[in-house]
Amino acid sequence: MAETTHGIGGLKYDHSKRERPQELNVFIALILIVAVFEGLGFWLMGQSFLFDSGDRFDSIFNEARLQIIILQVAIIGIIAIGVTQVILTGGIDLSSGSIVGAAAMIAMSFAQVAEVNGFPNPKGIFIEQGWVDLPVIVPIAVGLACGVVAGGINGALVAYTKIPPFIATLGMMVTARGVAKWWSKGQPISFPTESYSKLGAGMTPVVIFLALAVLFHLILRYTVYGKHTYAIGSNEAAARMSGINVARHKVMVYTIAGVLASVAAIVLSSKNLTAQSGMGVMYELDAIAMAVIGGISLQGGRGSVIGTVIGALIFGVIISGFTFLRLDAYYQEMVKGAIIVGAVVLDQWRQNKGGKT
Amino acid sequence: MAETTHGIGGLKYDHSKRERPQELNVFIALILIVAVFEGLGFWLMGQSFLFDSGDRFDSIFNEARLQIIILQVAIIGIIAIGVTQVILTGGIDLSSGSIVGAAAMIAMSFAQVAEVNGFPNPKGIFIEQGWVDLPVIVPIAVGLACGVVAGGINGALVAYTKIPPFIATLGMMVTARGVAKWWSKGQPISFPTESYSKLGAGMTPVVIFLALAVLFHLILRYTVYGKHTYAIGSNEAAARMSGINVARHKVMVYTIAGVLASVAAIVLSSKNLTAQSGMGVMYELDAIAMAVIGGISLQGGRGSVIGTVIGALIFGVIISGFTFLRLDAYYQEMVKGAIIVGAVVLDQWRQNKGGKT
Amino acid sequence: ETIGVSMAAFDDNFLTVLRNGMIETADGMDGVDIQVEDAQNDVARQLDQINNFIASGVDAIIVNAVDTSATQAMSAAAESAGVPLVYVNREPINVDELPDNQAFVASNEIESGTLAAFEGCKMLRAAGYAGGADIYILMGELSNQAAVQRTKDFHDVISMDMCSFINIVDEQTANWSRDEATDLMTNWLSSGDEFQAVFANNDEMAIGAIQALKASGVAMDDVIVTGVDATQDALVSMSQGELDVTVFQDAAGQGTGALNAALALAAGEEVDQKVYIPFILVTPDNMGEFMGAN
Amino acid sequence: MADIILKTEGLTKHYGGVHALTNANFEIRKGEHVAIMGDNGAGKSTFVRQITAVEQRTSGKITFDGKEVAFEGPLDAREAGIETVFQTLALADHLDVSDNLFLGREKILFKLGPFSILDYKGMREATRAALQKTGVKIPNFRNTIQNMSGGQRQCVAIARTATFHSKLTIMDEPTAALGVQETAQVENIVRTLKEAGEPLILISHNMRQVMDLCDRIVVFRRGQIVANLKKEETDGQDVVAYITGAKTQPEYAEAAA
Amino acid sequence: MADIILKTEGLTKHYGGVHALTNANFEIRKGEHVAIMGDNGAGKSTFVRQITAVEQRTSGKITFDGKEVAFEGPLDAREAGIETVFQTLALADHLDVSDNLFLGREKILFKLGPFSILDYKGMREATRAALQKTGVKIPNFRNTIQNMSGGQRQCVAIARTATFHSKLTIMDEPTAALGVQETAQVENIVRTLKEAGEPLILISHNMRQVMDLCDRIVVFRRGQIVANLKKEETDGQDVVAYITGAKTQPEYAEAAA
Ligand SMILES: Nc1ncnc2c1ncn2[C@@H]1O[C@H](COP(=O)(O)OP(=O)(O)OP(=O)(O)O)[C@@H](O)[C@H]1O
Ligand SMILES: Nc1ncnc2c1ncn2[C@@H]1O[C@H](COP(=O)(O)OP(=O)(O)OP(=O)(O)O)[C@@H](O)[C@H]1O
Ligand SMILES: OC[C@H]1O[C@@H](O)[C@H](O)[C@@H](O)[C@H]1O
Ligand SMILES: [Mg+2]
Ligand SMILES: [Mg+2]
Repeated sequence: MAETTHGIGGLKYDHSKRERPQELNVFIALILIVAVFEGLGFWLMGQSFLFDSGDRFDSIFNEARLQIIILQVAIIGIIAIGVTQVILTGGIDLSSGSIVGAAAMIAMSFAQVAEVNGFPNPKGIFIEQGWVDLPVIVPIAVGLACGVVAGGINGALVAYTKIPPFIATLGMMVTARGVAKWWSKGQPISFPTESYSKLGAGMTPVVIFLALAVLFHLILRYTVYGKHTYAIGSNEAAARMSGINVARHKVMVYTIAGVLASVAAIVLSSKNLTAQSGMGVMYELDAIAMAVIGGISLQGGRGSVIGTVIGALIFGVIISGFTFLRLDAYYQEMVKGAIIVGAVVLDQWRQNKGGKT
Repeated sequence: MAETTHGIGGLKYDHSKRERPQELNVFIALILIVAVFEGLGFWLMGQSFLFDSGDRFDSIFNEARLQIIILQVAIIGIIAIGVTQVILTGGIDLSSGSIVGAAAMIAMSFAQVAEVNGFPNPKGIFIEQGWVDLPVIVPIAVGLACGVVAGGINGALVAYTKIPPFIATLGMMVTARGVAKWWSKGQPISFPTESYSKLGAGMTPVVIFLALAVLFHLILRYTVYGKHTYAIGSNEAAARMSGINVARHKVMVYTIAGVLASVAAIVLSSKNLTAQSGMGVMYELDAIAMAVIGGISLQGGRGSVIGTVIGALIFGVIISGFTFLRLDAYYQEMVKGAIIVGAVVLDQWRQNKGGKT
Repeated sequence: ETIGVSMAAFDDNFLTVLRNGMIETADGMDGVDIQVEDAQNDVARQLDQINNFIASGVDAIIVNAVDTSATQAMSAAAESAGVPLVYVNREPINVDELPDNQAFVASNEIESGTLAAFEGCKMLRAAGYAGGADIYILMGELSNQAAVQRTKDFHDVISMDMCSFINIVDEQTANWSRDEATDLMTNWLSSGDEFQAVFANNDEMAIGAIQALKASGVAMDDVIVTGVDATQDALVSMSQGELDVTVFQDAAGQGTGALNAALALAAGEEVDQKVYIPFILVTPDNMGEFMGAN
Repeated sequence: MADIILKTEGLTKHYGGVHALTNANFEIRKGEHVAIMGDNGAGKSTFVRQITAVEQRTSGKITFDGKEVAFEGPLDAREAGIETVFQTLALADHLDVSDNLFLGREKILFKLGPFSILDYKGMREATRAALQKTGVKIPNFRNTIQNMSGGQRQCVAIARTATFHSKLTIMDEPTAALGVQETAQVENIVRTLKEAGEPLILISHNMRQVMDLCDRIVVFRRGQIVANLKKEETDGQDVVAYITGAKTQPEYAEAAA
Repeated sequence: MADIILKTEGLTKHYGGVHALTNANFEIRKGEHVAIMGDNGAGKSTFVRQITAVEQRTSGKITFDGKEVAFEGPLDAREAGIETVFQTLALADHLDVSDNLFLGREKILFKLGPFSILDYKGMREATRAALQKTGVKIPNFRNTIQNMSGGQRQCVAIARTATFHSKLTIMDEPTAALGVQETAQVENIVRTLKEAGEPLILISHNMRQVMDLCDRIVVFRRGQIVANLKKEETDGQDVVAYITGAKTQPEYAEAAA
């Protein structure tokens, strides 16, 4: 037993019994879930979940499955990175899904081609104004601006009017969805330029997701912004008394979350080659669930982006696993609810066990 | 200045400057919103919002409007009474809308008539089993049982596994919606017995809503159950150390919320003479918004059912007001979001002003 | 054979009939396995479901598109994986450029709204309102193309000379829902304005309006109500003299047709790449034919 | 030994790698008042939390009132007869004084299970009497706890404990935030308990107070008990020597090595 | 009078109907150490919260360092040079000691606006030094505040204040939860401030401490100042008489009527 007395004087402290990092627990949950699907796969389908059983791929893995597992959560994952930060401050963001809808509609309307098959773009929004075939930077800038505005309003409401984030962002959820429907009177917007189409093509969403995850992981860990985010979530009054400009910081955090939602909107509309006013409905709940499954405490102050990424992967595995097992769609939802709960319970349980010795 | 020293020894205490009860602030917000619609009505429509301008009624009021204002929020209002209690304990319930869906489907399938227009009920679920034309107590009991089960599971998860209520009830939200879709494979269930049809007919939903509101107002105020609900929301650790059985109490609160959601389901399906698996989508958010607009603190421990009733009325006024002004559907949502936020901001602001002197 | 099916939504009445028709047909066939997924009205989820089907190695895919403008990406995904694809019920935007092993069995939404509104217009004339009639329009979910299209159809009909006597008092959304339509109608009634007809984007909302009208004591003979879908509830309502017009779309027929096309493509056979299933106008005169259909 | 009300044997608590409490053997007789002293972080509150089952102990045995006990939570401990003033006070911020005083054992007008009707009037009167004992000044009697000063809160917590009879009372630094007068009042309450023969464990950093009120002093250091001193056989300087580590009683020498 | 660092005139705070602080006229010179004493609920912490702008005052005037000030919040007060140990400590529970010590004024490796890179190593070393001064024992240095004992927390809060130079230091009952040794250490810190000529307002219920450390004692009663006593001209009993209301200085007689 490696017992040692540490710190300044004081009690015995046994290094070997340090608490396991939260993320490890979540990771173990992920592995467990994969193992279950792998087992069920052999038992029920006579087929491997993650490995190449039909010899369809060059490697030993079912590459198509590995790709779709992460691809299908990459976009909500991008949102979850922002939501993670909001939750870390002790807040919540219910508006992300609607921001996706609004930003997708608006960005896409600046990304349209003039002609489709030689005819004028049948879905063209700004054909009359001649705002077609614009350089890709225009829709990107417009889309991000939507995120800045919506997120900024969220932040300002939370920071300056002191209303609960739940309500501020619920209001934005309703309003932004209204904007999405109003923008083109409910008509979907399609036929983007080739350069815009590339933003969400193939595995690009995954690359963007992971790059943003790494970036924000580093920011939260090593910068003043990160430290203050945790401090506010841990004890807002203390943060204020310590001289942190809490209001300004919150505006920043909600704005970043808004921007990440609009990044998701751009990638999503590009991936689907269309924008639709119903896009992103309920994404906020999935994003929050990913964060919480990943160990972010809804009280604020605890968790990390790595956890959120693992939380997203758990979602991806579940969705793919269900299709793989050909689980009836009716049962999918019922079971999905149970798994969300189960993953968090498992995590909670491992944590308690770790804490107790 | 009526200054008096109160309590046991101590400071000067000025009775006249006591804090205004929260509910009064919310009520003022309600009046303000009505006044705005009244004003806009005269200005834009040349018509009164609440008063009888066309001489169509016996009283000075537009009775039809007064009725619909409360009728259209009565059902979500019933849910909000339960949600209020959950929020008072510091929790949240995202599952109410889905419980409505599941309970409506299940209850309605036990409330069907054998024959429609002389033909066997085309939507009959239990025709083969002969479970048709059952006494109304059967679907009511079955419906309430759904609420007990779903709410009980919510409560048990929150109380015993210690996972955040947001996640426990999010899981139930997904699962119960799955149950609603699976129950009749997505088929709507229609043609209820006459006795069942009466449960939601005319102004019955309003009567049920108000009766439940009064009942739970009294319970929260004058019983041990109520005191413990507030205590848990105020400081859960303290409640536990004071010897309150926090876990058992939470199970009770979530179960009551589940039951109230299933009451809403019965009334709703009766009112519409049909049950559909998509019923109740997003009701949870409206119910939460009603409670918060009514002054229930999302931190727990503060607020009352009276506030929630006023919050519901604010919703009702907004919806009716929009239709009255013939506001374009596209703008309705945008404005609705803003009004939700505005009502809470107003309330917050009045409260601060009151507290400051 | 394994067929993967992605439906736009499970809690949609009409699509449920279509889906169940398809499942029944498949159950009756030997060696056909179908796996039906619920896209929950999310375009992105639908695309992911298609990719999941591909990862699981299905033999063909059937898609009931959430958003008919989002079909390009789906066609591309299936094509590059070499999996046959059939669109059902909603016409894909890339219908003219479908690859060889893709097809569609769908209906043209322009018909549904037009048939209903035009019949409503004729009935109003017949009732002697050619000098002017006031109507309300109940719209479906504003993010849904059927709603947007049908509303547009209504407007197009009303802008025709023959129907230009019709004046729209107000149009609002009730999100396809009977409950919301009931409340909305009651709100309209509370303002006391006279009107002669209600045009609804679907039957559920039409029934909601009827329930509100009945509750406030309006005689159903005095108001013309139109819907779309020809659901059981709607036909019963029509038989009771409440609903005046609806439009039938052969749900089960579409489902079966799509399944057959998918199986044929999976077997490498040639199929018709475009199959249009027409809408049929339903009035009290011919409603008997549709009982028990949808 | 029937007159031992509480006894712990080998009581131990680890938080992850932190050995907050190691092998504590402690006993207190009926009617006896025992003080626990020790530096900050010495494990005093941890000891209290194990006895009252606010946390579950890592190992060790607890005997209360003659029976070995394994309380599931503070509710059990209280029902068994242990009243505690916790260092963190355990008050519900949004409730008023009388609500807090009676939290978990409300006076009832009419029994109806969980929906029993509260006897507000009875509770309010009892509260007034209880507070008078502590001598605290509270300007607005219906004020919620969140609006009270640190000392006012502490008095509410103490009044709560003193209002109900118990087999053992534990107070964790009850006068830390109190003013001169209020401290005197609370010390009076403690003397009343002594006269009534009710046993007490008092955690305090105040040497004068401990010497005034207690029969015996147990010293904690670095998570371990290092001394057990009769009041008559020790004095302030001696106790400080044990606290700081200058001295250790021979019977505890091994532990503190 | 250029050597007055802080002066309040008619400072008043009402909470709804509660007159927590009425018409407080107070001043402190550079280098001076002033104690504030008074019963629980007398308004001492309220006084501190008005000066540091944690709350906005109802009325009155505050002059700091020669200028009339109207701080918007505690950030302003700190930037103007007032360091405070609040009674409620103001620590972030999920952060560790060094994070808390430097909260709001982190050491920076590389400046990038809000995204400036933290100098963890530098902060950790400085923390070790600062804690040594308070003499507190903390077994695991990376432990988060939530896992610390009451006294450990208080030491972290004090270390924070003592680490940064300031024009005025305010401590609200800093040693309330501290053990014998830790109290002695904190009193040493206060003496160091005195030697360095830094002024201090010390709120304490501990008469010995106040007499040891301060030049002057201001007594609060029922929200009002009732006495302003030079240490040399008073003694413990005298102060207690003012606290309890047995005595009131003639110049404050009207106020306390
Ligand atoms: N949950 C926890 N996790 C890790 N360490 C903990 C936890 N709770 C307490 N500790 C540590 O255990 C030790 C004992 O703490 P305890 O609160 O018992 O001290 P104490 O003697 O009551 O001190 P004080 O006089 O300051 O109140 C401290 O070093 C503290 O940091
Ligand atoms: N937010 C508030 N609302 C209403 N009353 C308040 C509020 N804050 C403080 N008070 C009251 O003001 C009075 C003064 O409180 P304060 O905290 O200043 O006392 P104190 O002198 O610091 O006491 P202690 O020595 O116990 O810390 C108390 O009676 C308290 O109940
Ligand atoms: O997408 C939802 C809608 O789909 C339509 O086809 C149907 O007619 C409507 O009733 C509604 O269900
Ligand atoms: Mg302690
Ligand atoms: Mg104080």
